Amino acid sequence: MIKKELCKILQHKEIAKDIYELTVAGELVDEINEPGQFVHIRVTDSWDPVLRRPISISSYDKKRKQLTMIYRKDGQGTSLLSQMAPGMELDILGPLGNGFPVSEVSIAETALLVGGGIGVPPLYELSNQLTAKGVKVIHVLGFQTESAVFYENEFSKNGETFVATVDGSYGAKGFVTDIMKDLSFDCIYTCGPTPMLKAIEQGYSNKRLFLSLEERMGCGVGACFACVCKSGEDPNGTSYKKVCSDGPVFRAGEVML
Amino acid sequence: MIKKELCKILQHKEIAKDIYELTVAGELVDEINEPGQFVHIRVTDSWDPVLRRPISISSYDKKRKQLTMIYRKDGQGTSLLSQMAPGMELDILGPLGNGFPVSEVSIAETALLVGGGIGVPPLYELSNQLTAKGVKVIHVLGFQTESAVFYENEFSKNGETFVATVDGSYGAKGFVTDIMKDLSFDCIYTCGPTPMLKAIEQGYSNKRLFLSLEERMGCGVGACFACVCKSGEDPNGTSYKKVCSDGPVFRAGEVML
Amino acid sequence: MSRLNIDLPGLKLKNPIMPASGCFGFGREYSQFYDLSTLGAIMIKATTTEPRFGNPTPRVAETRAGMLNAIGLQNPGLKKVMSEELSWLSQYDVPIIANVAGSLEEDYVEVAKEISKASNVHALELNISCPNVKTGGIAFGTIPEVARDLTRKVKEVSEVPVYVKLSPNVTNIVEMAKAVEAGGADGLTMINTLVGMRLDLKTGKPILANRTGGLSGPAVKPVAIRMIYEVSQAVELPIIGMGGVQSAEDVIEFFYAGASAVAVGTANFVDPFVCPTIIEELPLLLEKLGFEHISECTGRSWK
Amino acid sequence: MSRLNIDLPGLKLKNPIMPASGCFGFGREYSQFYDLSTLGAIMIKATTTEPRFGNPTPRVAETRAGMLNAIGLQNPGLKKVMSEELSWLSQYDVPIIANVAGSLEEDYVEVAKEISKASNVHALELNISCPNVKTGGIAFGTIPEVARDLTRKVKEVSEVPVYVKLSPNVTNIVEMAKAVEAGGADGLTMINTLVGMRLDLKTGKPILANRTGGLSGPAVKPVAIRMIYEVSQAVELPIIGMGGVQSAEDVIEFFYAGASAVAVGTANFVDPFVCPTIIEELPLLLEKLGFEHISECTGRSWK
Ligand SMILES: Cc1cc2nc3c(=O)[nH]c(=O)nc-3n(C[C@H](O)[C@H](O)[C@H](O)COP(=O)(O)OP(=O)(O)OC[C@H]3O[C@@H](n4cnc5c(N)ncnc54)[C@H](O)[C@@H]3O)c2cc1C
Ligand SMILES: Cc1cc2nc3c(=O)[nH]c(=O)nc-3n(C[C@H](O)[C@H](O)[C@H](O)COP(=O)(O)OP(=O)(O)OC[C@H]3O[C@@H](n4cnc5c(N)ncnc54)[C@H](O)[C@@H]3O)c2cc1C
Ligand SMILES: Cc1cc2nc3c(=O)[nH]c(=O)nc-3n(C[C@H](O)[C@H](O)[C@H](O)COP(=O)(O)O)c2cc1C
Ligand SMILES: Cc1cc2nc3c(=O)[nH]c(=O)nc-3n(C[C@H](O)[C@H](O)[C@H](O)COP(=O)(O)O)c2cc1C
Ligand code: FES
Ligand code: FES
Repeated sequence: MIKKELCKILQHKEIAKDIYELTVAGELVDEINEPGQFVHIRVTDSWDPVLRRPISISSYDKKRKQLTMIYRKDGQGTSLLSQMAPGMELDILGPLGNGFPVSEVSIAETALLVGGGIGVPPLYELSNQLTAKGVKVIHVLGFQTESAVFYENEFSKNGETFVATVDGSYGAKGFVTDIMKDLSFDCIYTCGPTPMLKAIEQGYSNKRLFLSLEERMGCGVGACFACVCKSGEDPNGTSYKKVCSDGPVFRAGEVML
Repeated sequence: MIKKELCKILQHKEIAKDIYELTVAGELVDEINEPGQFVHIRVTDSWDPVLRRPISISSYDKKRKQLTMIYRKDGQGTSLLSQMAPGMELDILGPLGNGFPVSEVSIAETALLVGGGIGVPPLYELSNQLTAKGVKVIHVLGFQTESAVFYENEFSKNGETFVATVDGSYGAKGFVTDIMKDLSFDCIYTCGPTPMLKAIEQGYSNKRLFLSLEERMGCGVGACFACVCKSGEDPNGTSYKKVCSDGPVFRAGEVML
Repeated sequence: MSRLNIDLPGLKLKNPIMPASGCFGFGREYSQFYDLSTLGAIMIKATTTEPRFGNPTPRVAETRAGMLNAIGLQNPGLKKVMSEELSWLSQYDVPIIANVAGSLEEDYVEVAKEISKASNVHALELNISCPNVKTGGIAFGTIPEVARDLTRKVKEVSEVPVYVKLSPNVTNIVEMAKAVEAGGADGLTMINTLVGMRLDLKTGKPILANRTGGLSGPAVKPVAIRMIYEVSQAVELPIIGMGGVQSAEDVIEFFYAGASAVAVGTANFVDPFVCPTIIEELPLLLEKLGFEHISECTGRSWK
Repeated sequence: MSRLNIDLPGLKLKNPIMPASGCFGFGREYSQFYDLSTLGAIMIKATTTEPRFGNPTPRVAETRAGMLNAIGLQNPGLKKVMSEELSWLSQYDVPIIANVAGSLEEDYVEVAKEISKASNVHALELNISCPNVKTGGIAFGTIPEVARDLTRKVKEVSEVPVYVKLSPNVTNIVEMAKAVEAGGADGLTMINTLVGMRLDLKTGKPILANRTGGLSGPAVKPVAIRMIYEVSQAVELPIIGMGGVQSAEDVIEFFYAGASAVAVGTANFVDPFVCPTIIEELPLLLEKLGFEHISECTGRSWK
């Protein structure tokens, strides 16, 4: 069930340039059922800005009722968010949407987790859960530049972790797809900018592939039709999927990217 | 000269129900030249609300470069203001307008200071300056109810102080004008709701009388013509005074109330 | 004794609060949060004869104290709305106001005729003001004679009272209101969104794929209040007001302006509980302001 | 090399930033804060033939991300504006755009004829869009033929180029723009304020003594951008854009939409230094966005 709750901020810190890690406590953690779900955050009590901000859950702890998010301070909303201090309360709506299906890969198999920039966070809980289950995980993380890199150590604890930066200032120079070419795996889970998702969908049509999408949102719960994609089977028709409530994670081909 | 400055909040506390005392430090204190001037405060970085809020200077200390304001938490703007903590910076435009002329009363004379509700604060600095000069001061302070009373002790240190509450829960029951009837004095300085100012102007046309007005403001500096009153001499004509830059303090008769 | 019940043509409302069309889907999503029977009514998403996918994305953009949308009347079409959505909604004790849209007069007439037969549809809301479709929509909502004739044709076939939703994107809103009154409208709903646009700083291009979109939210409230104030004095029709409503205080302001009920749009996205919260707070606010019943507030600004 | 200089009919601007009419008086107050010669131009307060007191107070009310004003064209009248204000302003190296208002055609013509003779008045801004006066103002700004004819008459007597200030309170802004182009306008300024209203929760009455007022500030920016986008594609005239500008980023957005210069209104009240701050920040922002000159931004959204 989706809850709207004032969650207490437990921890809030900058972990890379303009990248913040935010941990809150709340009952709504009980309702999370998959890695890759997200929450919708109200960043102000006033009406500027009006809309909530969708942020993925990067990890959670059901026992402690805590969840962690990682976000990039970018525009007005995330700048306001970055100013909130531990102890303050944050108006959170969630958990929302459907996440990555952990059950789609079995113990003997290898899962490849591919994240681009601010698409990296939701893969962290997924990596933890796959690892806990006994699946072998390999991570490929792409960033713009060295100062934007985060969580390399955390991922490394679960499995092999490759980092690429667009400008080559850290790890391999280039895109995640350059690194993927040389790896072998059974199943891909990915989240990142649309061009990256498209390249992966085109290059790996033969693999089990799950993609997490971003779209500008209104309600976040399926009511406003802001975040609609065309269905994969019916590209010229009227059938559709909503990123917020049917996604954000879809099986390759399910929606038109 | 009017300055726009980020002033550090030194102290901020609730001194009566919904009445806050706020002390800030800033270079603009140098520019204050009379009790009864005001500042124009931006209460948020966002655009909701858009406009600044005019608040009187209730006292100041040139040596320490500090100024104190007293305001009632009322609507959106003052509610936002009330949430600001010491250490934070406040965007203040000021000092603005012309205050109470201290020179209008001489040492041998008695000045009556009459304040209603949130019109009380600017009289405090005036009381201090008149007292320092050797003028005898009497204060009549009107409030809605007991819980709204503030600064009685502070004023009492300078001179006799009468308090009236509308509901009679503290001091005399009734209006400031009821108390004024029995007092003798040479000059009146007053600030409060317009009906109170009107009653005083009508009842004491024979006295030297200075009134501080309130009007909804835009710019606060004389440019937008939001806060205009008709001139007293020309009630049907086009001549006018601006509360923000010609006032807020006027001599009785100077403007139409 | 309720302070909130309001009777309008076709609508016996237990309270005058309802979600605005397009901001509440067909109710399914918000039924996760609270019992829909709490609501005064529900204005369902615009329905057209055939299913529509609507506009490409991005379909929303944010502005100061407001948002732009260009959904483009996406909906599953008349048949599915009737068979799947309205029948699902019939489990709740809440009157439905069906928002009717189209590209041609015939489309409106067809949808109105059929959808007004649904047992829980107690009124129609004629959407002649959608700014986000190429044909139809706002085109009908800016020319008085066209609006009047369409209203008349729809009235001829509808089995329930017809409310016409006015566009604020006109020089003279009173003239539009009078025209649809002359066409036989039973009530008005206003305002739909103001046409607006936002450009991306980096690309220079519009953020919305549709380029322009409809502005809603607190930013437009002063325009809504002004138009309801003007129209309520000029016509005899009851008005369901909307445009930036976020709180019980806003609801009272719309009543003062001349509304007899109020719809809440954008605010649902910010707080899914906004409608039941307002319904709960209204009696207390009325008490504080000294009103026995909310109907006393209607038109107080000019009465 | 400047990235900011812009040439428009009658106006050689060192930069395209100017305070909007009515939001800067005649400059005296803001000259306390900075050297007015920094500005690209100054649009002075509306001037009428005779002195006007304007409307009773309250004259302003606040709304979400916006404000309403109903000043009512208070000004000291043509003679005093010329003898006291314009002559005082002539100490600064800054072109003045004189905002011309009136109740009758003759009033506009008289003011235009005289004020255009002042040596520092380099252009007129014909205010046919003030929503806060009973006669004149907006009445001229909503009927295309009336606006065209007035423009023509003013052009006949003006010694400097004439810009016409368009009202956003119309169904079809392009039609209005084309009409004043046909009347011989040299440029457009847009938008004036949207008509809005706010009611007091306690009394139920309008907060503004004039009841309705003009909505300005960030809330209206999306409407301004949309209208400039539409008009700039339909006419050949240069546009001075305004409506909610607060920052250098906003200025660029107005240029993208189709403006060639930008005026700042309400933001002056919030930050008296907003104009010089924007002027200072613009070159850096242009650099960041990869433009050599601000003129490259004009109309990028549709070019
Ligand atoms: C399902 C989902 C999960 C996300 N998870 C994360 C995450 O874990 N960490 C993170 O940093 N970011 C995440 N994002 C992107 C994040 O929502 C945007 O970066 C953020 O909303 C930008 O807000 P802003 O106020 O800083 O920017 P502004 O530019 O001021 O935002 C203006 C408007 O555009 C919307 N917007 C801007 N960029 C995006 C975008 N990329 N996607 C969707 N809407 C956008 C905003 O929500 C807002 O409505 C996620 C987005 C979605 C849809
Ligand atoms: C010269 C001057 C000095 C003042 N000094 C003080 C003071 O020392 N202490 C104090 O508590 N108050 C003072 N006020 C009144 C104070 O400015 C208002 O109470 C305050 O602006 C209300 O803001 P809000 O956001 O809480 O209320 P809201 O109702 O949200 O305000 C909405 C709008 O109305 C304006 N407004 C509301 N009430 C008033 C009012 N009474 N006068 C002018 N504008 C108003 C606001 O500025 C704002 O633009 C003074 C006003 C003036 C003009
Ligand atoms: C996302 C969205 C979709 C909308 N869809 C419709 C619609 O299908 N039919 C309609 O008549 N109005 C539609 N509207 C307009 C609203 O019903 C309402 O008139 C407007 O948003 C003003 O109210 P608000 O400010 O409370 O949102 C839509 C508004 C939004 C924000
Ligand atoms: C207080 C005030 C007074 C105004 N007076 C005038 C005026 O005299 N003449 C005019 O053409 N526009 C007038 N305007 C409109 C502005 O010039 C401008 O078009 C409008 O406010 C939009 O810009 P903004 O959002 O930056 O304020 C006035 C606006 C305000 C807020
Ligand atoms: S964001 Fe509203 S339907 Fe997805
Ligand atoms: S507030 Fe602008 S002139 Fe006084």
